[in-house]
Formats: sequence, structure tokens, C-alpha cells
Amino acid sequence: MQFFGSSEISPSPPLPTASGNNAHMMYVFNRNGVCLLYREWNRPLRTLDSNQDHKLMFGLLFSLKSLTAKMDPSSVEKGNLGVPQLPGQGCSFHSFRTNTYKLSFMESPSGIKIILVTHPKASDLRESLKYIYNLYVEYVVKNPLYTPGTPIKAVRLWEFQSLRLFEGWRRRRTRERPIKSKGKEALTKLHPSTTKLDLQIRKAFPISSGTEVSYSTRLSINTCEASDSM
Amino acid sequence: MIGVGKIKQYTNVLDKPLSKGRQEVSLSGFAYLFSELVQYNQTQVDNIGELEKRLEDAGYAVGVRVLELLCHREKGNRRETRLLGILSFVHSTVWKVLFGKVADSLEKGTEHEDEYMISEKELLVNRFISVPKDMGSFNCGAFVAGVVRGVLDNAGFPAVVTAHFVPVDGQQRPRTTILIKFAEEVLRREARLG
Amino acid sequence: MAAIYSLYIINKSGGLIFYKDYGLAGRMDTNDSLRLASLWHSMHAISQQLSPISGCSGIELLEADTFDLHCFQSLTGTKFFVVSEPGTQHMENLLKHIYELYTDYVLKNPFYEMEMPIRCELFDINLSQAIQKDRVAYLGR
Amino acid sequence: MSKTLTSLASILLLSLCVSAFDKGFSSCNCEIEGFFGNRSNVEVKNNTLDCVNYPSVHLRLLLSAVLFPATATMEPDVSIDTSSIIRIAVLPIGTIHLHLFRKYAGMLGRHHKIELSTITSFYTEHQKSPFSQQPWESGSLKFKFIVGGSPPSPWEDFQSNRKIHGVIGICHCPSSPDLDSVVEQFAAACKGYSSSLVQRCFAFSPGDTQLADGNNKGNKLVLFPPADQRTQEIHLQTMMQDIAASLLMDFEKWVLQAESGGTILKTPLDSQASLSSEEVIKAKKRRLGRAQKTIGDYCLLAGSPVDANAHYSTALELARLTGDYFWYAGALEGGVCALLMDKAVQRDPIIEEEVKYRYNSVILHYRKSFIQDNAQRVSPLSFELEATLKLARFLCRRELAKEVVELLTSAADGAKSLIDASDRLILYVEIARLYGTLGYHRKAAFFSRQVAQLYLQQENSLAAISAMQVLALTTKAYRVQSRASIPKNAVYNDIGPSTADGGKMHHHLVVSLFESQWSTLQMVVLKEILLSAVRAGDPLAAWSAAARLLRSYYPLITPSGQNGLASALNNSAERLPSGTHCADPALPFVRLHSFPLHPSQMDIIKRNHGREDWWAGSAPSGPFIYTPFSKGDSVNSSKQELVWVVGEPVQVLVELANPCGFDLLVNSIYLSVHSGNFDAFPISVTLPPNSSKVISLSGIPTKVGPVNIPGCLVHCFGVITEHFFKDVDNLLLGAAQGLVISDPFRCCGSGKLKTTTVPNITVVPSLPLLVSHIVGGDGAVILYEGEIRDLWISVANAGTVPVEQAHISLSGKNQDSVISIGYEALKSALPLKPGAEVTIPVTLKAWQLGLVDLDNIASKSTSVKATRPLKDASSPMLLIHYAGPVENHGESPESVNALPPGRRLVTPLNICVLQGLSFVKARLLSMEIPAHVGEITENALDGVSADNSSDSSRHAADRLVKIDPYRGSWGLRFLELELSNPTNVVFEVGVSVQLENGSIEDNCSEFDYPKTRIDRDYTARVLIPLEHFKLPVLDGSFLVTNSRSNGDGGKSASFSEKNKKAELNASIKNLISKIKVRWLSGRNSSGELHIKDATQAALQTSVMDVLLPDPLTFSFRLVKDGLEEVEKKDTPSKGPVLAHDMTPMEVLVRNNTKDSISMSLSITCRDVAGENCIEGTNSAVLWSGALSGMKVDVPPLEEIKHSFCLYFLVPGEYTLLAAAVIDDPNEILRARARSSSPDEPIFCRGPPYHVRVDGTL
Amino acid sequence: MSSTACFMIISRNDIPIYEAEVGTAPKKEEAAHQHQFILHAALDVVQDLAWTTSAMFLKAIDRFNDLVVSVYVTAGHILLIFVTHTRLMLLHDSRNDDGIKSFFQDVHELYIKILLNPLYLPGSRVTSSHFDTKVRALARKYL
Repeated sequence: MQFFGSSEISPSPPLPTASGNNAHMMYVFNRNGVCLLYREWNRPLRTLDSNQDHKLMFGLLFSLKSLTAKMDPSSVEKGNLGVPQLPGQGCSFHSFRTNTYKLSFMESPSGIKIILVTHPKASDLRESLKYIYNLYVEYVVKNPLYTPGTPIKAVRLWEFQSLRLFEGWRRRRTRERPIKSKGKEALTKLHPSTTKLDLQIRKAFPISSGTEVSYSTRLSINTCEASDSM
Repeated sequence: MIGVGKIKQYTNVLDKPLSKGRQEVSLSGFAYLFSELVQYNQTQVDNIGELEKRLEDAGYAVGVRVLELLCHREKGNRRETRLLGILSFVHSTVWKVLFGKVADSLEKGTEHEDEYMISEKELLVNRFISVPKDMGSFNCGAFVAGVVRGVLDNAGFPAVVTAHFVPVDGQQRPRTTILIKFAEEVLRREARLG
Repeated sequence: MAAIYSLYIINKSGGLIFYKDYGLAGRMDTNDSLRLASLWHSMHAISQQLSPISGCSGIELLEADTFDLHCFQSLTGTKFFVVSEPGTQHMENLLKHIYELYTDYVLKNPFYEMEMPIRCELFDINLSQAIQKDRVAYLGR
Repeated sequence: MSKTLTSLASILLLSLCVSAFDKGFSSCNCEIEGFFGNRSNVEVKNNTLDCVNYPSVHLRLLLSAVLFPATATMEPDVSIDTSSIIRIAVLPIGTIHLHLFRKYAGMLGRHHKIELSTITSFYTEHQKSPFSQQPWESGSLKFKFIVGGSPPSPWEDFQSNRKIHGVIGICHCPSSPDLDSVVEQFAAACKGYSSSLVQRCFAFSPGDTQLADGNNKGNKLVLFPPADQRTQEIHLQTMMQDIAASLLMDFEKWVLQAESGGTILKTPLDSQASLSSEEVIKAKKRRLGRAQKTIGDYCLLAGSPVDANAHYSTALELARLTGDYFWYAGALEGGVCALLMDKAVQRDPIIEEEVKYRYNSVILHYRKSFIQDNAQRVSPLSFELEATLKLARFLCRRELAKEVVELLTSAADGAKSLIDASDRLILYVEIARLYGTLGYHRKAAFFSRQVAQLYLQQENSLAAISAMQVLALTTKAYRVQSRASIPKNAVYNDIGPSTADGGKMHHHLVVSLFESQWSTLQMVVLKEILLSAVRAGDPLAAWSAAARLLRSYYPLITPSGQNGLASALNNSAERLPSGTHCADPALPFVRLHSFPLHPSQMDIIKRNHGREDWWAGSAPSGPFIYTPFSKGDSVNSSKQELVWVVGEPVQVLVELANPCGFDLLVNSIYLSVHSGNFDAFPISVTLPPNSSKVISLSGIPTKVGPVNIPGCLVHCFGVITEHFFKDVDNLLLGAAQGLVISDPFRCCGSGKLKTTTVPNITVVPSLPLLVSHIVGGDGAVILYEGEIRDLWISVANAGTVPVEQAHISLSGKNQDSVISIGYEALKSALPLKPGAEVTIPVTLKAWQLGLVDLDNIASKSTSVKATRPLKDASSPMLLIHYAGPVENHGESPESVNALPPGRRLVTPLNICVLQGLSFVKARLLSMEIPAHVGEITENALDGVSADNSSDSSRHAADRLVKIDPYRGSWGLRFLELELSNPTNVVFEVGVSVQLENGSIEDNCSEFDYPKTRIDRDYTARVLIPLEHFKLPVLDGSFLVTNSRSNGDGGKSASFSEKNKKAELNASIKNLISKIKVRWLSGRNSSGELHIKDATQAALQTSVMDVLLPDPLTFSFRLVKDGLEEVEKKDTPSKGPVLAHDMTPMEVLVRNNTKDSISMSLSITCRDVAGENCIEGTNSAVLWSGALSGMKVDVPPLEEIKHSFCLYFLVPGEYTLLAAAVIDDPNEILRARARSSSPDEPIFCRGPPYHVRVDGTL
Repeated sequence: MSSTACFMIISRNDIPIYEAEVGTAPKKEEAAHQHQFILHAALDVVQDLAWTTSAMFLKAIDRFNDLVVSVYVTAGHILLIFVTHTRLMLLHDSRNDDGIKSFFQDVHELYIKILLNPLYLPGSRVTSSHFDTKVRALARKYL
């Protein structure tokens, strides 16, 4: 198993290609199917309560994976249908499309599943997924407060980033908003440990106001090793 | 198949004109109908022989009517009194009206004097039908065979008519051959008429 | 290298009624194909439930790493799906065509029992022709 | 004189015809031919159709029996060569029996042609023969024997062949001894035939005396001495040759003198008026021609055509010159005949053309010779017609049908202008015959009917007879023929639906479907037959006609008409001898309804030598399995087999229908079985108008073999007829196809019924027959739920054959309710002799009523006693397969090789289960009976020992309420069952528990608790203590612990959850299985209560408490100093605790788990009010030593004591309680305590202990 | 003047499936019977004649006394038979022939229509009252 510990990554945001790109929801699951994060931006239809919904989604991905692994025409011998596979093992899939939405999916070697539900016309989102994953690693995994396997509550920043990602897209679809300079000061107040990559993020995203509220998180000293818990 | 009646509603069948309305019915409509016919009959029988018989009877009823109608419509009230005449009538006139085309071929049996064969590369009724293996040599052309028999029998040429699959080399689909074996009285009469 | 690996037809209750394998690598035995079929059936249903917008009719295209899966569902719930090489085009048309063949040579065949496995010579023949044509088109590209 | 003779002859011919009717046509045909030998008929016979020959018979009949004034000009079956045939009258002389006369005449008939070559010996040429070119070697004389003779015709001069040239008398000597009188009679008879040249009287089989004096009776009398056939033949032949020769000579004479003599030949056509001068002249002129013609005729008769031709040609010349058309035509005719005689050998087209040409002119000239003035008297028309007929007969071939038809049509046109009725008759008959020859049956029938109508114009029985018979000939063409005229096999086999053209029937096959034919005609014909038959006084024919009419056409006949027919039937039946059979059935319509299957007591099952367990797989109703697509006939599959047993009566249901408007009395109806191994019992039925009735016809098979039932024999309307089922089936089939007007059963309102085919029935030799009844009370066995009861079924062999094999099996629902069957009881009784009886014990256990039938049973339970309980399908059936000896001795040998089948006796044990003691609910009660400090401990301790050493001293009671050795208190858990008793009897419920430790050593160590009595309509609770099931030690083995302790192991946790459940269930199950609740009802019936699932539900929740001990058990005790304690042992007295006294005590804490527990122990004391009297403000108890928060570790399975002292200030009841908080408990404890979260502390509390503190005052 | 005429339709197996007395003469039972007998007899002639020509209308193929039988043989060998008095024929011989002929043809059409009715079983009786009235109308028109 490989570690994503290194903080030297310089995530560059993918240039969202397809215009008219509209995100509906985003899920993040860990390997045990615990929904670490669920966000939705535009979901008029809601059939089940959120818990059910997550379960369903995870189940869907799980079995679709085994399906694809089984169907994989390239490999000669395939495991039995239904036996859970290690992440990265077997042929996986990266997206499917219905007439109403497109679901993009990526699974990290550590079994983190990131799901993006967008407009069916959305283009290939593998890059963005990877980017989100990077963000996850940076700001969740490395977040001392975060106890693995629990829903991501504390880490506003990361979520905020990923949010921004789509905000950005959405904005690109509408009109550019002028960047408030107020954000800068906000950032400079930050705890030294976070400033560095935050700058990176600033590079990545223009940040609007009202976001630094989320930074009133008191950091505690003791470390948590998120990376090996998964 | 036979032209369906006008849209106009008549109080009574007898008022409808017999004019040669060239109406045609949709092929799939017919195909579904025929399929149902076969399926229904399948429920009524317990071996293939009976099934063929039933289909043949169904066809026979068509044949009876077609004969009268066509002789009136197409042939201007002339009867066919000779063997070849009636055969060509079936081969051309009847086929044309029923299946929109003249039958592919009409041959005389080589070994037997009283056998004639009408062959069709792809019989209309068989177009969508693939007979399962376990039914052996069953052929839904039995229906058409029945039609032919109906025509011949009522025109006074009693005959045994059967439909067979005949494999054609170079094609994976066998063609359907309708074998007509006339009763000896017919041949005797032919001989008498000279 | 063939454009199409395999073709499945699932009846409205998720039973596999037709399966044909065109790909070279990785044969799969009937049980697996049956299970795959029913699995796909349920996945298809779930994907409809998960739709953010109403009026979802299930997965149409599944892009896996090594193949694409195009699925077409008829109004009666019969599902046709082909497993093809990634990025193969005009599979929708092919599926529609197969659907036509199905209505012609299966539904109109008096000896076919609804929802039962398809064993119709004519269907096979025409199907293979269609696939052949498609392949030719593919190679032509 | 001649009158009588001829009528006699007519009778004879009549008999001939009639006989011809019963024989097949062909036979009678040749007879007739032989009789009136003429060649044309023979041809006719050869090329077709019997129908045609009949008219000829008739004709003779008609002519000879002079029904009409003998003015007939036309003659029957004339052909071209008629004019070359010599007529000889054959007369009966003296008294002679009909059939003898017939025989002799028949012998004559064979000699209708005499070769010239054969008569040379008798021929002596007196002078130069006029027949110069007589073909002596090839030629021949032809004869025609006119039986009974005929009056001289006025046209003899015109056509010499009409003359009767010879008379042959036939007399039978024994019946007319006096030869002289014979001779006289003969002479008298011959007077009538002036034209006869030769007369002979053949006297057959004369006596010796007659022989003696016969010879001098002159040459006219010829005696045929009795001899064998051949010699007589030869004799007759020589006689005939003699006659021929003499005739020939006479002809020569005649011709010679005719050439010389100048007689004027006249015909009725010539004016009979006194010869006026020009008439005479004309006659004179014509004389020669006519003479020539006549001579020509004689030449023909003499068999020399060439001469004839010569004469005719001259005659033709002369006649043309003299304009004598009539004779011209005659000569022309003769010429043709001569031509044919000359070249008759081969008929080539040239000659045919010639003949056609000439005959047309013949016809033409006959027509020319029509004379107006005497048209009303005579006319040549008849000759014209005759000529036409001759030509037609000559041409009569299929190929020339067209011309023949034209000829005949024109001939038919001529009919109405014929003067003479008999001529018309003959004409029609001839036309009919010719059409028949042509194969035009309907035409033939048409003209035959014309003939019949002509007959019917006479009010005359003979005419009526003829009419009837002519009509009978037409029936085939009109398809109304009587069954009698159809060959039997046709009746049996041919009738039947043949789906030849599109599933429709071939009509000619369906005899019974008259109305599907041309009903109008058929009815008319039948009516005419009926009429003529009545007139002719032939009751049988009348009956059959009426029957056919009524049966086939009732829908077309008005009710009055139907009544008329019915009376006609009855009338004609009166004139028939009783028991007459008629081939044609009348009413009612009989169709096969069904074959009632054997009552289940006597099912018959095939057994084969191979399998010993032949009964296996022969279920009462096995599904009929067939391969859906097997090419092959499905006929046999549709036809089911049926097996009858000799001597056991069987029934067949048939349905009768009377669609007519009158009451139908069927005197008797019974099955007609042609294989004679069945005797049927007749019954009689009356059917009201338009009604149908299903009756059951019974009978007894008498012999082994197949039975074939084609139909029923019905005795109705005074005649016995056979009604075939097939006919009616066809009729119904036709009705279904709209071919038949009406369906007799439908119009009688009877339901539509699919035609049941007669199964092929086989009769097997007599078999044993078991009958069974349940001993005591044949009705239903009434049981309460779960009741167990024995009952006895007695089986008796009512058959005539011993039972040698028998096998009992169960079928139907609730088979498990039969606990045991006494097979051996039956086995031992084998072989069961006829009449022997054996009783089989069967043990039943009533099943539980489902909720569904619970209520309806409850509703019924009131009425159950009163009415016989309905045998519902839920009760099981006892199947006894049994069979007789393998080889049946005494039965017919051919059935020895075939193994006689076995049988099956089905005895339904109709059990009626009443709702018994019903189970309301079960729940778990847990209670604690507090213990007293100090008192328990001892017997607690040996309670421990008591457990594994089961000594008799302790009685059930305190074994039942067993004390947990480790906890002082009597902590008990009870399973409480609430039972209600809705019935009206008293139940006693007893609970019994079997211990597992008991079940280890001796399986039956279970003890039951005092019985609980539940009165009617009461509910009661039964307690079942569960203490026994506690395990001694609490360890991890029972609880499945999830080894990996990480809380977030989602799935794995769920897995372990799962099989923990399974474990629990299993343990509960075996726990429950140890509890048995038996009940005992007043009426010595006992049963068991079914409580498993209920108790399971009850125990589900707290099974752990039931099964597992607490991890820690606490107990208190007083401590004295050691010695007291010793002596305290043997005197187990409760040392009272005194107030105001320091009482040392100790608490014992025992660790029931397998690993040590560290805990903090604390003790409290409460008073009666429950106030804590250790802590608190007004503490009534002072203490020394630690009472709370002391940390102790208890090693596994050991106990520690902690001693302390209490000082009670106030006497009274106190309660001591010990409790402990277990630090870092392990999995087991946590699981036991059902603590979900890992970190919450586990609190253990001991049972309360009472301490009585006495005051000191 | 009165004309008697009997018209029948005979099925292939020589069973009348329709009969009508279409003469103006007063109906007489036995006369009708006689007509039918004649027709029945005429079948023999027809069955031979029908094969010699392919024409459907065979005029005056048979006669008895003064009754003439004309036949119209359809393709299915259904016979429309017809009996009339010669007298009537004699009166207006010239155009009555084709009168009968066109009568036959029209009835033939009617018959075909009847036949095309799926509920009509070929070879069974024609019971349609419309048919009857129409036939009689035609008879009045042409004869």
C-alpha cells in the first residue's frame, strides 16, 4: 500500500473543459462504506433519506465494480462474482451515464471512493476527481483533528475547496465574480502549518469572502495518523 | 393477405363491392396474427402431426374463399378445368394476391407423375419463424399448403398438399417447397379430357 | 480486435434470455453470465433511484477501464446491452437495430415463450449479420 | 287360364326379386340373367351398378303379371340384336312348386344360345335351304325364354322376332302324376300361342311308371329321368339343340312358302278400315317389300345375317319406292342388326359410325311414318323410341355419355306423347337402366321414381309392391338407404368423422346425417316409400321408412306429422311378429354419456411379474404425462383403458333424447355387446316430449376377454333396433359444423357434452374384493388437537378369490397424523380367504387446526355431534393394495400368462379435529424468593452435591424449585403458559421436563409436575421452571465474541451477530424440546400440546438469563466462632440474630467465570421500609469493617469471603444486599451484561438476603 | 302469364345450400318437389359437362318435359342451378338467356360475399335473409 503522506504535491486544478457542466452531488466513502462526505448542490428529486441514499450509492458502486471486474474482457481469469476486491484490483470503472445524470467515480488505492454526480453532458472528470482526492489527502488526511472513519465535519477548508471547485465551474458558466481581497488577510491569520498549502490553494482558487469563518477551528497538538488507519 | 374491406361501414356484407381493392395489411400485423394462430393451435394439440393438420385446415378455409374471389376478380369468371391451368393459377394469381409476388418456381415432380412442387425461397409466413430443433421437420408452411389444398380441392382437383423445408446449398436457410400430390381421379380426368 | 465483446439481453425480471460472446479473451460460464445479468438488472434499477432529477431511465453507458457497456432498455423493460471496446461509436444504433431484430424474429416467432431464453435460428443469423456489419463499419473507421 | 298362370308367375318373380333383395345384388343378378338369358343384361351387369338391373326384374314382373292391359307396344331391354332372338314361352304345367319351377327355368336359361355347329346332327335338310350363306360353324341361334309367356303382340307381322316361336312347358312329375292330363294341359296352354312352331313339355323327375308310359306320349312330352345335375344338363342341352334344329327347319319352311305365297302383311298402323281400292293397291304394291323384310327377319332369327342383309336391301328398295316408311325403317333396323351379327366380333369406330348413321335415319323414318288420322289409336312413336333406346344402349359408354344423354332426353320427351301407360312405364324403366349403365345414378333414380309414381297411380297392392321396390332402388342415389342395404362393415367402421376437407366430414360416409343432404327430396322419397309399403302391406319396410323419416327429419316435421309417424310405426309394429329386428333405428337418440369409474373401493391396478412392489407409483390420480411433440398418432392416447371384472356388475351412463312432440315409451333398452361375454340388464324408460334423460345401463361381464360396445339395443315402437353411438356422434359433429339442422340433445335442453369414445374394455378374471369399515362408529373420528387415539379398521374380503398380497400405504393430507399402522396384523392374516375378515389397528394423532379452519371448525363444533361431520379433504387416506393369487386356476387358460391385476382399497380415515385445549400465550416470569441469612447455606451446599447424586430422599417439590447453589436466593425463572379450554370437557395438563444430565445416563429421567386441571371454558396458567437449564459455568464458549475489538468493523460485526443469533436459536430449540406439555381429557383421550414456537417467542429475549448463570453470585452468612460452627453443622437450627448485639457476618462472592474478576464490592442493608439503614441520617444499623468500595479480585470459579459485623439497633426484618462494580470487564461479561459500549462499567448485584433481628426484652 | 322457376345453390358435395322458388306461378308443393328432383337428376349431367368447358354459365344443359335446367358452375364447383319453363323461354328467348346469365352472375357475386364472411362455413346452408331478399329481387329484375 502506498502513502499519500507527502505534502509536496502541487495540485493544479483541471481546466474544466465542457461548458454547461453542472454538478449535482458529491459523495466520499471510505473502504468500509462510511460516507465521509456528502454534499449536494442541485438535487430536486430525493427519494430516500440520506442514510439510505448513501448505503444505496455505496452498494451500487460496490457491485458495479465487481460487475466490471467480472465482465472485463481483457483479463482471462477473473475472480468470482461478488467477492469483495482490494482497491485497484480488477477492472474498475470511472463513470456511467443515464439520461438524467452522469456519475463519475474514482477509488483511491486506499479505498477512498469519490463520487461526482453531474449533468449527463459533463465531460471526463477523472482529472477533477484526482484533484479532489489530492485535496482530501492534504486537508483531511493530514488534519490532526480528524479521526479516520468518521464523517468529515471539522475540515471545512478542504470541503470548502472542493466546493469552490464547482462554484468555480458554476461561476464560469455564469459570470466571473470579482475577488474580494479580504480573503487575503483572513488567510494570513492562519495557523502557520496550514498557511503554506493554503497559499497553494489560493493559487488554485480565487476565494471569495465569508469563507474564513470556517477557519475558526482550534487545532490541537496531538497528531493523528490518518494514513495508516486506512 | 386479402384486401381488407373499405373503411366505410356497410350495414350488410352483401352491400360491399367486390371490387379489387388493392388494400394491403401491415406485414408485422399479419406476422403477429399468424404467430398467435400457431400458438393457439399449439395449445390444442399434443403432437406435431395434429398441429400441422390444424394449420392446414386454417389455410384450407382461406383457400376456399380465395379461389372463389379471385376467379371472380382476376379471371373474369372463368373456371380452371385443367391441371396446369389451376396450378399456374395458384402459382401466379393466388400467390400474387396473398404474398404480393409470384411464387419462385413451379416444377413437376421428376419421379412421380402426379407430383408438382411450388417452391418459395422465403415463404412469407415463415419469414419470422424459426422452428425449434425438437419439433423436427415441422413447417409453418403447412398453413400455405392448406391454402393451396383449399384452392385445388374446391376447384375439383383434390390433392394432398404438404410443406417441406428443402436445404439449398450455398444458403443457410432452407427454402420451403410445397408438394402437391394429386389424387388419381384427377389424373384420370386429365387423361380423359386429353 | 473486435469492437464488440459480448451482447446480453435481459428480460423484464432480470433473467438473462440471451447471451452471445464475441470477444476473444475471458470466456465466462453460464452461471456467471446469469449472475451478471441479474446484477446488472438491479444496478440499473438502483441507478434510477439515485437520480438527482426525476425521469431517470437507468444506466445507458458504463465506462469501465477496459470496456464500455452500452445499455438500451425497451419500454417493456427488456434490456439489451453490449460490452464493447472503450470509445466504440454508434452503439446506440446497433442496440436499436438489435431491438428491431428482437421484435421481428423473436416476438413474432410463435415458438418463443415470453421471458424465456431466446433460441431462434433466424434471430441468431440476422444478429450475427448485424454484428458483422457493425464490425466492418468499425474496421472501416 | 293364362291369367292365373301369369299371376302365378308374377308372384314367383316377386319372390325372386325379394330374394334378390336380401342377397347381394350381383348374386341375384346372374340369377336373373340366367333366368331370362339375354346378353345385353349380362353386359350391363358387367360394366356397372346393380341399380339398373332391378328395373329389368320389375319389368318382367310388370309384363308377366298383367297389371296393365297387354297392349304394350314397347318391350323391355330391347337392343339392336333383339330382332335376331327367338322367343320361347316357358309355362308351368300342372301343379308345380314355385321354387322348383324357378330351378328348372334357371336350368333352361343357361341355354339361351345354341351354336349352329352343335345342331347339325339334329338338322336334316328337306329341301334347298333358303339360307344360302348360313354360317354353320360360326353362327348361332339365340333364344329368349319368356317365363309365363306373353300374349301375342299386334306387331308380330312387322317384327317377326316378336312372335313366340316355341313353347316349353315345365312340369314336375311327382306333383302331377297323370301325364295325360299334363299333356292336355300343355296342349291347352299352347293354344294361346298360335305362332309357335315348336312345343315341348319337359317333365322332370318322373316315376318309373310315368317313364314307362311317358315314352308313348308322343314327342311333345320329354321326360327328364331323375339324375344328377350334369346328366340332366346334358339331357336338357340336347333337348334344346333338338328344339333349335327343328325351329331352324321350320323357319326354312316358312321362308320358302313366304317367298311363294302372297299373304299381305299388315300392322295396326295400316288403316283397319275395309280395304278401299287404293288401299288394296297400295298394300299390293307394298306387299313385296314387306315380305322381303319379314324374310330378312327370319334370316336373322335363323342366324344367317348375310341372307338377311340381301333380303333387307331389296326390302329397302321396294319400301322406298312404295313410300312405306314404316317398313323401310324396320328393314333398316334389321339391316343394322344383320351388320352387327356379321361383324359383332370387334366393335370398331367405323361400324359404330355406320350404326349411328343408320339408326338416326331409322328414327327419322319412324317419325316420318307418323300418320295423323289414327294417331290417337296407334302411333309409330313407340318404335321410334324403341329405336332410340336401342341406339342408346348400343352407344352406352362413358365416353359417349353426351350423345347417349341427348338420345335419352329426347326419348324422355317422347314419353308424354305415348298413348299407352305401360309403354311410358317401360320407356322410363329403360331410360333409368341406361342412365344407370352410364353411371348417372341420379338420373336413373329420377326415372325410377317416375316409374314408381306410375305404379302408385294404380290402387293395387302388386303395383304398390313394385313401386316400393323401385323406390328402394333409388334410395342409394338419394342417400336414404336403409341400413340393411349397407354392408355391415360400413356400418361399423366407415362411419366416422374424416377430416378430409378442412375438418368437415365426408358426407357419403355419414349415413346418419340425412338432413345434411338434400332433405326435401329425401323426405319425399321416404314418404313415398312409406306410402307404397303401407299399400303393399309390408309392415317392416313401412316401419323402417317411418323410422328413418322420423329420426332424420323430426325438425322438419310438424308435431302432428310426428305423431302421425309414431302411430304409423305402432300400426306397422302390430302387424309384425314380436321381437322383430329392424336395421334402421327410430327414436330415441342415444349417446354415450360416461363410464362411471370404479368406486374407490375397487380400483384396479395393473401389476407385472417383474416388480414385486407393483403398487408403487400407482397413485390414485397420477397426472397424465405425454411428450408434447412426439410425431405419432394421439388416438390411442385419447382412448383410455377400462378393466371390468367377471361377475362384478358394471354401469354405463347413456343419455337418451326425445326431440319429438310426443311421449316416447322405450319398452326396454340395454347395451348391445357383440362379444358374447356380457349380459346386459334391460330397463324401460319413458321420455316426455322434447326431453332428454341420462340413464345408467348395467350388466355383468361373464367371461374374460375384450368387450366391445358399439351401441344400445332399443325395443321401442314394438321393434328392436340397434342404436350405434357412432351415428349420434357424427350427428352431433355435423350439428357442430352447421351441416345438420339441429342437435337432438341441444334442442332437448341437454348440455353440450364432449363425445366420449368407447374405451376398449377388457374383462379380467374375478379378483378379490376388500371392503373396509372402521370398527365402532363408521362416522368421522372426532379428536381434539394433538389427541392421540387408536382405532381399528376391519377389512373383509367380499370377493370370491383369496387375497394373497397386500400392502398398506398412506396418501392425502396430514399423513403424519397417522402414527402407526398395524401392517403385520394384515400380513399375518394373508392369504385372506373369501369372507374372511381382519382388523388393522391404526394410531392417530390429531393435527393442529390452522387458523383458517379454526373458526369454521369452531362454528361447526356445535353441530359436529348432531350431523355427520363433513369428511374434509384434510384427513389422510389409507391405501391398501392387494391382489389375488398370481396364477388363476380354473379361469380361461389364455389369461393364465397374463398376470391378473391387483386392486386398491382406499379407506379415508375421516378425522374431524376439534379445537382442543388452546394455547393463549407464553411468557417468561422471573421472580426471586428471598433467602434467609445462614439458613440456606447448608442445604445449598449439599444442594450442589444433590444435583449430581440423585438420592430419593428429596421429593419432587423441592427438586422442582431448585435452589441455585451459588446464589442464596431462590431466584426462579418460570415459563408461564396460558391455556384456555374452549371445549366442553375437562382437561388435565401435565408438564414434564427431561434433564440433559438425566438424558446422558438414562434417557427417561424426566419428572413431571403436578397436573393442572382446566375446567371447560376456563383458562389456566401452567408454570414451567427453567432453572434446570442453567449452565454451571459462565464461559466464552457459549457467547460468540467478536475477536477483533475495533468498533468500526461494520460487516464482521454483523456477521458475528448473525451466527450468535443462530446459536441462541439452537440452544432455545433444544431447551424447548425438553419441555413437554401433555394433556389428558376426561374421555380417556390424551394428547400433547404444541407450544414450541410460542415458547420460543417467549424465551427469545431473555434466553441468556435462562441459560447462563450470573458472573458473580453473592451470599451472606452468620459466623460464629469455629466450634460453634462445627456443632452448628449437626444441629441445623437458625440461631436468631439479636438486636443490640454485634453480629459477625460474611459475604461470599463467587466467580462463575473462567477468568478472575477484579471488582469493587459494596454491601448495604435495608430495613423493611427499604430505607438504607447504613448510610443516612437515622441509621438503625451500626457496622464495623468495610462495607463499600472495597476492591477485591476473585479468582476464576472460586469464592472469597469478606467478613464484617453488623449491630442492629432495632429488631425487625432487614435485608442485606451485596453489589459489585466490575472493572475492565472482559468480553464475556460485557456480552452477558449486554453492555453495548465498551467503556461503561458493569454493575453486578446480588439477591436480597433477609435477616430477622429479634428484640431482647 | 305465369312462369315457374326454381333456383338453387348446390354445394360441392351436392347438397343444396340455398333454394328459392322464384316463379310468379302460385306455389305448389309437389311442383316444387318435382323441380328439385329434376335438378338433382341434372347434377349428373353437370358433373360431366362442367369439365368440358371453362365457362361458368352452361345454358340449358338438361330438360325434362318442358322444364329446362341452366347451370352456373362457379370456380369452387358450387352450382347455381335453375329450372324454368320453356314456354317462358320461348316467349322471349332472345334476351332471356343473358337475363339468366346476368342473374347468375349477380347471385354469384352475392354468394362470394357470403363466402367471404368468416362466420360462414363453406358448404353449409346460406341462411342470410338479406341474401334471400336480394336474390328474389334479382330474380324479379332479370326473369
